[in-house]
Amino acid sequence: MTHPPYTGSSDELHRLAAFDTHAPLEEGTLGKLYSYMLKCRTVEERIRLLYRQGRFSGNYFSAVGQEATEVGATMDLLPEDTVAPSHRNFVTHIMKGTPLKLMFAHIFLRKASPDQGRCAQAHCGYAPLNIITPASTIAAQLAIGTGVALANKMQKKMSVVVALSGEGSTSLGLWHESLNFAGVQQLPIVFILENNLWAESVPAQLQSAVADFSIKAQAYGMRGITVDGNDVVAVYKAAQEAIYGARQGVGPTLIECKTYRWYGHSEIDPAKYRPVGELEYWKSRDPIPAMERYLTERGFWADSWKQELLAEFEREIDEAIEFAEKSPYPDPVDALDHVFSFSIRERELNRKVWAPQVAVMV
Amino acid sequence: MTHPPYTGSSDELHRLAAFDTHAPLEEGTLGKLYSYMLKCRTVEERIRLLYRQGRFSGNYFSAVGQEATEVGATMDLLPEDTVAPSHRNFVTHIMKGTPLKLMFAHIFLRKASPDQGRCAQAHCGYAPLNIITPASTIAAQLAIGTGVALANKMQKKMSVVVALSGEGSTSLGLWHESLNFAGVQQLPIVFILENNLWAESVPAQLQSAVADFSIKAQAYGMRGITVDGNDVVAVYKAAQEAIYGARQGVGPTLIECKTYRWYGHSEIDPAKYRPVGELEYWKSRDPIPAMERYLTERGFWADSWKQELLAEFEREIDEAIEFAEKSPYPDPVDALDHVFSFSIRERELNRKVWAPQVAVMV
Amino acid sequence: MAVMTYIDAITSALREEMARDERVFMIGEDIGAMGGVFKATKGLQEEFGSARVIDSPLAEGIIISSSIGAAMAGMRPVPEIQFADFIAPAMDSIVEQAAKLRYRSAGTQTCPLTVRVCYGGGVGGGLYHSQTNTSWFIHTPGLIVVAPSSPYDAKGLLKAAIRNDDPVLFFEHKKLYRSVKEEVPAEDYTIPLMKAAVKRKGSDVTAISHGYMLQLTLQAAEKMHKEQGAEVEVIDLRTLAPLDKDTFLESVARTSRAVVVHEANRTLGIGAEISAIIAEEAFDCLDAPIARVTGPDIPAVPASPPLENFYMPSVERIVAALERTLEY
Amino acid sequence: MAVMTYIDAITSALREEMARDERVFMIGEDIGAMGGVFKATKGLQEEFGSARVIDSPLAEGIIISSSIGAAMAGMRPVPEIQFADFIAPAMDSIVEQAAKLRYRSAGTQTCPLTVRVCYGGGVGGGLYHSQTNTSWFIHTPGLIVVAPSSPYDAKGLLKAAIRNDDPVLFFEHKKLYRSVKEEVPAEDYTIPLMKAAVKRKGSDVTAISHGYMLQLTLQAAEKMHKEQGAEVEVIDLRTLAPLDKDTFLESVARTSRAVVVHEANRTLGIGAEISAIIAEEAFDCLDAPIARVTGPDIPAVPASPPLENFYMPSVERIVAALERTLEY
Ligand SMILES: Cc1ncc(C[n+]2csc(CCOP(=O)(O)OP(=O)(O)O)c2C)c(N)n1
Ligand SMILES: Cc1ncc(C[n+]2csc(CCOP(=O)(O)OP(=O)(O)O)c2C)c(N)n1
Ligand SMILES: [Mg+2]
Ligand SMILES: [Mg+2]
Repeated sequence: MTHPPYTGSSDELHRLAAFDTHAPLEEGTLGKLYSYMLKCRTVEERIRLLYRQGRFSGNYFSAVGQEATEVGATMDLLPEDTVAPSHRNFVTHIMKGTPLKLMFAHIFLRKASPDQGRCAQAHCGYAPLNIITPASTIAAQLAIGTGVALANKMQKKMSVVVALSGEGSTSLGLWHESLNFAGVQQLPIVFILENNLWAESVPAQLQSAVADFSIKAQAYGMRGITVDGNDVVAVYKAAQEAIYGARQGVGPTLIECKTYRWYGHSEIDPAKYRPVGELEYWKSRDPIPAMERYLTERGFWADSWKQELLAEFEREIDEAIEFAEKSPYPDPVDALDHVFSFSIRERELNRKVWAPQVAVMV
Repeated sequence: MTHPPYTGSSDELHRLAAFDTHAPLEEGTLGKLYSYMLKCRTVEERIRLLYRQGRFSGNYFSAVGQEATEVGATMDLLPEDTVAPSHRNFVTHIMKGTPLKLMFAHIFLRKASPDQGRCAQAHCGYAPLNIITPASTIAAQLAIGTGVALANKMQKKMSVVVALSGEGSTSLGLWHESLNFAGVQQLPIVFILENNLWAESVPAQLQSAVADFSIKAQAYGMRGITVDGNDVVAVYKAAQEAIYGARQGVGPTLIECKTYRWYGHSEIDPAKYRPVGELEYWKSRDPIPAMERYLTERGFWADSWKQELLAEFEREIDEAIEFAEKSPYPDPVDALDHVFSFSIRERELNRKVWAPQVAVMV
Repeated sequence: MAVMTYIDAITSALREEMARDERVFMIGEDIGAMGGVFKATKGLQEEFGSARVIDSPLAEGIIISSSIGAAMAGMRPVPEIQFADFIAPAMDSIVEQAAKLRYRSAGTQTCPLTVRVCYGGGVGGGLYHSQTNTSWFIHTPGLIVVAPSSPYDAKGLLKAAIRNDDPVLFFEHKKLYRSVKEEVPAEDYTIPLMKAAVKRKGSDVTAISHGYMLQLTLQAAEKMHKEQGAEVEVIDLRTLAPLDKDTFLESVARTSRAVVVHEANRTLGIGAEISAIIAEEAFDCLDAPIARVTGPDIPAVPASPPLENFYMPSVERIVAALERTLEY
Repeated sequence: MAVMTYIDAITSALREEMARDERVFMIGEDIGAMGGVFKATKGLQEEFGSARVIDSPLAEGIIISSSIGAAMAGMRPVPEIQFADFIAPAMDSIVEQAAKLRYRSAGTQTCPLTVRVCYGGGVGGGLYHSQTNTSWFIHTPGLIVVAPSSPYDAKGLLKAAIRNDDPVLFFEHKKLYRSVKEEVPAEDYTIPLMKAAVKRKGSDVTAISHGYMLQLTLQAAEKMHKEQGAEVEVIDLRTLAPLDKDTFLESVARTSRAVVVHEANRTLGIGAEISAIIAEEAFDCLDAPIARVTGPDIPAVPASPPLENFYMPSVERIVAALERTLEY
């Protein structure tokens, strides 16, 4: 099945010129890829510090080490495009443009957070920029994202969905149902599979008897490729090509990005299950210095620029943290809101008691 | 991951010589394949007739047209081997050796049926011969069969599991979880995928954007092949090779058998959704006359033999029907049995009422 | 006005809502070319095209989850689950996603969808074509659970469900599809969700039910009237969650006696909640124990006729419970 | 005798059962090398090998279904569901398969398995690491549902569950794992399933609870005793299905008053069934409405501390309900 290309509004269209994967990227794009990686790293390291300082209760799932994938896969999305994040994609908000203040309000579980303090730190959506509020249930956001793509197709929009999941997530039934349905319906969705070798403590080879997870695309009649998930340029190019294709109606793509998470599954996991030397190997493949070398070769990088960027990020983060820590917690009784489109406060808070009445005679 | 071959009892072992797919089948085997197909067809056509005569209440899901797959995939299993049937594999009982009387007692929902009248006609197990009593829920029996294979492996038995499902079933999450797990654990199980082009009214191309469903094996690091499901010799050879391999510990196989169901999804489905000519085409590929021609070419077939077989089958069926129709229904209150390992009759049938007592002083 | 079966009422509600609002679409197994296993969607794919009446893969999880996503993106999906017995593969999608999306996004992301589910026994369907598993969803805040007992209600409630902004589970009893007929207006109408209906006035005892059992309860009430002159007030819950408790509490406050009738198995069937509410909020009104007439606590409805009959609550059993309660 | 935490009691029960019976094996996410997210299976893979302590793929459906098949083939699986919040993907496997296999095969195929599930709030886990969804399974005949409140019970009940021939869902409250310590015998012992325990004697009012809430209920009872001289009888259900109703009915027949405390949301929480049983089977014994102290009817426990506190029933709320019931 193929579909006619989607027709979007004209101000969308001019941004959607065909992406040429062979052409070199422009300086601006390269710089953006780099600075976003740096920002993601800076934000997440700060969150981790806050956690160790005991400044918020809860937990955090960082993608430190995976920035090339996080950034390359989601940069240059339009506001209308949807992102379906998993627990490890908090930095998606940076890519999409959610204000840092709101992100930190979420970390601190304040009323000002996009979900008013409901979800744990790992899970955060933002409706104005079409970031799906994920459940914790693995693959759930991917399935919902598939539905958004279905709507985009029905509404003949050019918007796409980028849905992220880990290699562990591929084992779950709903992951399969999502990709299979996207394949049948040729939906405008790009599945980013972050293969970071581990699902909590479980190694990839106990998830599936395949080496490259992108082969799974074949089961769905879908294009599938594996890229070096620590090479931000490679990820960006692969993602852009898939996104462009999806906008044109050629259907979904599965992109496996091979990468690595530096820290434990979450902040409470010392990650003792990893073989000796593995972390060191991957640290030597840190995507940020790699990109610095790449840019330096092309004369686009200077340490002074990096320091400027860092200073700016730190300032922005400080402000956001100050805002968040000063901002109030929700009221306890707010827990009763947003269950339905109507309020249940009255029903839950006031229970009337019935007294006997004289029966009416018939 | 590979495992050492399983070690079974010695009386099992002599029956497990390596299967040579290139060697021609012996006359006895060919004759058995043919006569089993004929028996399956005869039994199912009789059940369909009984249904139209209103002799039993319920429904039936026949595999008429698919006999080459049903027979080829499950012939020559050992009693210790497990079959995980779906709703369309009632004839599995013939292959495994369940007495016809019990099969018809099941059709007539009598107490004498293996499940004492609990399951609808489509679903029937038989514990003494290791046929899993299937739920109706698609893929459920496949997942349970995967667990049996896990136990076989743990117990170092040479027994295998043959799990059957339709092409529609491949869309379900649990189908995926089963094959994926079998791949990771290299379980002794053979997945027979009966691609009969339709899942009720839904054509295969709306199930999955693939042409050959066996390609899905690649997603699980598992061998996958597609065979002509109307060629009983081809199916038998493919199944035997996979079964032999599974016994030796080389892991699971997915075998797609392309075939066709002649009638509706069930007896109440007129199957109007099918394109004109499709049924006629597939009837021209009826596996039974095809096998007759194949045997005739080799001098192994005569119409008189067929008539003898048919007469024998009809006699056996008549007896079984007589037994079943004469045999009693369960008692209504039997509905309370087999909920737990202990009885709930007392609890459900006698509810005591409590009267107030004078409070004991402390 | 036309006399309609329950299933025709559903089909016409679907057709009218699809025509009224182009955001409404349907997805499910066999709902397209075949028009559904019970023909509830007959003719709709021809009329509205295969993009709006989607024959899905055999995968309940994605039927529901894709509906959630589509709803979030502005559509009004009406997915179908062919049999309640096959809803479990969609459990996560319904209970963890649909029910919680509004809550977890503090009202900024919502999923107005109406899941049609065919349920119930009494037609010889056996263990996996007869189940009543409404309780899982009644217990799940964030879901509206509707279970109409008649054609008029079915049409009005289905339209209300589709127009409502919350996820609704709409349970259609297969035994009612062709067994009950009723006058149904030609004009567009809706019936408010979360409102029970007094289907028969009475002053002696309150019988609370819904779905197919409501019809049996009405028959039992008629029998009590004819044979014993007892006046049974019959309340049709119509919506099972959130419960309209005022309607039955007001009734029990008048009659002082209550009998609950439902098809789901006894333990934590809806009857448990109704009893508990009455025992807590109208305790002083009660002159007799609250009786429950329910399916037995066995895993499902067995296929063989004597076993199925044992499972299904009957007019006789309802009458017996009403008598016991009245005589107390 | 040794003083043990709840989680140590569980680990030692698992270790002893694995050593006692080589058919016992475990399967679940992160239970092997990591020893489980809460360390309940710590050291067991080292001791018994990776073939008997299996780190499964991330797929709850096959964790349970492969256990069912293995059980059918003679093993005694003890699968783990990491968080109750993630049990829904295994709903079909648990409710349609495990619960119904014995029934649908008329007792010829069975699946003795013990599903360990970590559940409950009060630890800041938020919407998807705090849920209590026991009701789905309590409502499902064919399943035994156990939810211990203390280390001694946890060990004895877990052993009994593993040795039992029915599918058992064993709910472990994460808040109890390290917060409660108790003497636990060194010798092998089991505690019978389906038997409630009177955890505190009293004559004025019966409080019925289980799990973490049982501990709060005991505190509330102690407070009532110290501050008001009221004697609360505290019943720990221990097994939630099938319910041991005789123990609480006998108590209510003495005290004439009942309060039920549970963490699940109110509608169709276990409290509904208990109220309904009392209102039907011990109606004449009652001198006051049956009070329920429960989680509110909201989708799950929110993360932010004030919201979580709003959700969780507290000693104060239990005391208030006991007072109200006593004063009635
Ligand atoms: C259905 C479900 N089961 C279990 C979990 C617990 N859990 C959270 S993250 C995780 C591992 C995920 O691994 P992967 O998909 O590789 O993502 P990564 O954490 O490596 O980014 C697990 C088991 C869950 N959230 N949902
Ligand atoms: C989970 C689930 N959903 C829906 C059904 C209803 N149903 C029964 S058989 C069937 C089609 C099965 O198609 P396929 O797997 O191709 O097998 P076939 O009938 O062609 O042999 C459907 C939808 C079911 N039994 N289980
Ligand atoms: Mg991973
Ligand atoms: Mg098929």
